[in-house]
Amino acid sequence: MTHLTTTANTLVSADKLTCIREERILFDELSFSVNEGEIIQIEGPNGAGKTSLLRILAGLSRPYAGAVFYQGEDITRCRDEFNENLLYLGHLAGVKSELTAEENLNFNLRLSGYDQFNSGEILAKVNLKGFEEALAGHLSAGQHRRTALARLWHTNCKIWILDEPFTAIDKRGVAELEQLFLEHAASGGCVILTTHQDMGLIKDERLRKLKLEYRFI
Amino acid sequence: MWKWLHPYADPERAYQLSDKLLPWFTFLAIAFIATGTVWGLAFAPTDYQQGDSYRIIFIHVPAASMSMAAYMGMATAAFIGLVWQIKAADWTAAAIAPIGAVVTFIALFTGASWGKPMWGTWWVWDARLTSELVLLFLYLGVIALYASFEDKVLAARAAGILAIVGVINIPIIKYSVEWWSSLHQPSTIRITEKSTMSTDMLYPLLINIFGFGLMIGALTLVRFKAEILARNAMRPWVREMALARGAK
Amino acid sequence: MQFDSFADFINMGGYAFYVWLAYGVSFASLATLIVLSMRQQGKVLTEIAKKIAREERLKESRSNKS
Amino acid sequence: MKRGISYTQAFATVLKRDLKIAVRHRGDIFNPLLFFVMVVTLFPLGIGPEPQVLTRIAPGIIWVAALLASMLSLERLFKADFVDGSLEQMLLSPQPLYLTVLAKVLAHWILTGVPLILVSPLLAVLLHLEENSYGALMSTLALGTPVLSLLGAIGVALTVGLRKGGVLLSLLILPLYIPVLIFATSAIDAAGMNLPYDGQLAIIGAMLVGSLTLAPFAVGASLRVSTN
Repeated sequence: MTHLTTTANTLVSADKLTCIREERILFDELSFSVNEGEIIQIEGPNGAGKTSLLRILAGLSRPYAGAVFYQGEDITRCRDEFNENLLYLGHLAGVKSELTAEENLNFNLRLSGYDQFNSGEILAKVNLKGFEEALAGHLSAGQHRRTALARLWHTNCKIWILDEPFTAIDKRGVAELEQLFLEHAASGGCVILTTHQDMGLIKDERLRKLKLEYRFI
Repeated sequence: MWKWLHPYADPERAYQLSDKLLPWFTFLAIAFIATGTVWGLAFAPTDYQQGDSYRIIFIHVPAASMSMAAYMGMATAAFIGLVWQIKAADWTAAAIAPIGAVVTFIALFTGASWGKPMWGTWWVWDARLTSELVLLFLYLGVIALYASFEDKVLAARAAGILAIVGVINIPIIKYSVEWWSSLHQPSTIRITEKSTMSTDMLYPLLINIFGFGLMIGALTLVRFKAEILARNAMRPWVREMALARGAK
Repeated sequence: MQFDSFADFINMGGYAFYVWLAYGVSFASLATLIVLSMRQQGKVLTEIAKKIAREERLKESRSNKS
Repeated sequence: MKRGISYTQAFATVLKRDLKIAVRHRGDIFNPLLFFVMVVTLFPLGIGPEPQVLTRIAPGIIWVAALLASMLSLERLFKADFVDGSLEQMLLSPQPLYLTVLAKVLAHWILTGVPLILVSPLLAVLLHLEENSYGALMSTLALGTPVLSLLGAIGVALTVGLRKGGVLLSLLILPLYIPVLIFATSAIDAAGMNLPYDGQLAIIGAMLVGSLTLAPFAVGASLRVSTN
């Protein structure tokens, strides 16, 4: 842990992460740290291991070697504290078709520990006003996705790990999300994301990019 | 804790170490089993009650006792692999499972073919046979689970959890089966009376038990080596070996 | 020696079938296990060699394209 | 943005959600129950309708059918949540995984175990169960089916990520069900002969306590493997 350049405002750091899938090395000895206020985009072609890296950072997958540290401690040792400060949204939205948009949001927020919130207001922020009572299974793909993203508007987690957050979101929605990311970073949080779309508001100098190559061995 | 184990957790060294140990295990296992079996089959005295059919004991009891011991060994390895995340332990557990299953099968089969002359039927729901059957199911479950995962790192963790769950349940299953069998067929013929066994019968039995243990050790090493190679396909020393073999 | 003759030994006091069946099946299944276990290593190495060859071809086709 | 959810509230949240989803998806409750009834009715057709024979084997049939029905219904315990990503969110929530797992298993038991207990006297009538045995049947089912759900949850958690986990599941968990089966049927038999059966009940109770404390940990660890 000593060789990593961590400072007081480092939120997450990866230490010599190695990931092997189906006997293929996706990346090895990957080390980096993420500080407060940073927005990091993981880039790379399909199959380079972007999703795998995000899942390892979130503590869902275990790396073949190496570790992820949160405030200087291995996340497998301080899972509860880490989870309290982590908001992860994967490819799969985690939205139940059998529940309404509002019920989905309520459950997700309560699961994260929030007990006082106005779900109607939060849903209005993601343009789902009037759809509160609609079953998530009846919503369009974009609305479905926004039901999941609504959590971003009511959270005090500092670490956001988002896998393709803009999928199925229209231009206006993307701009709103970008604005939210900028505000989140400005208030001392960090965003780690992957996307294939170009971002309009978040300019390149504001963004730190991490490239993963497709490797054959 | 367990730091002294870590040098051997390095796959290449673990491979070389097992390579060195293997001839010893093989030699001793063959010597012990040959001695025990020949002694048991040809030289041990005939049992006054069961005649020569009792000679099945010289494989039945070693197989039965080692089937349980192998399960304990597998579960211990799995536990070490899960808790201290030592990959070599996971590979050991994966190596033991098929061996344990075969040994359990042998215990079952010899039990059945001993039961036929003694009880007049191939299968009796005797407590020992029944729990041996359940043990076989537990082994098969571990093997099937390990085979179902494509990612063998995950496979080892899943199978490890199952092995540990099984080890907690084995005493409960054993106890309940014994209780059940005593309920349904009070005082059947006991096939082994250890106390009345003459030393001429006991020695070959002990030798064979020991031999079976060594044989399981040797086989575990063989499978462990293959498992190391398969799981470290991306390492240069393994690739060299593979290329050297391919060149032949 | 417990038996008077070799034929006696084979006969096993009338239990020949059961005793030899038990021993036969046991050693046969052990032999199968041993053979399969010993072949495993060769198989693994062949697989790896094949994979390396495949990777070489992939690399070649990629360098040809660019 | 206060985070003031207590453990009890978190537990209740998961429990209520699972119940709500199941109520909107009624087939999940009725199919295993129907399976249970069907299997039991097949036995008299296969064995013959003699009341003495049926009386003798009734406890075993009902319990084996309950075991199979519980296993059949278990498949759904984590599958839907795994497929749509909710399971990941549960693993990443700051609530202890032990509680989440326990709430899900409890919801599952309420939906499949309780109906099974309620319908069992009816099947006992069909199979001419001894009159003295009804109490034992109900109480062994009440204590035993939660054990089945808890142990089964381990198997489901291990196989939820696999494409063909169904057949494998039975191989993994049926051996673990044996002790429950043995003590439950023997309690019912004992009750039929007017013998005390509290010993067997106590043992099943002990198994329930044991699996309540240990199984959720195994389930949690297995889920982390399956979502990897």
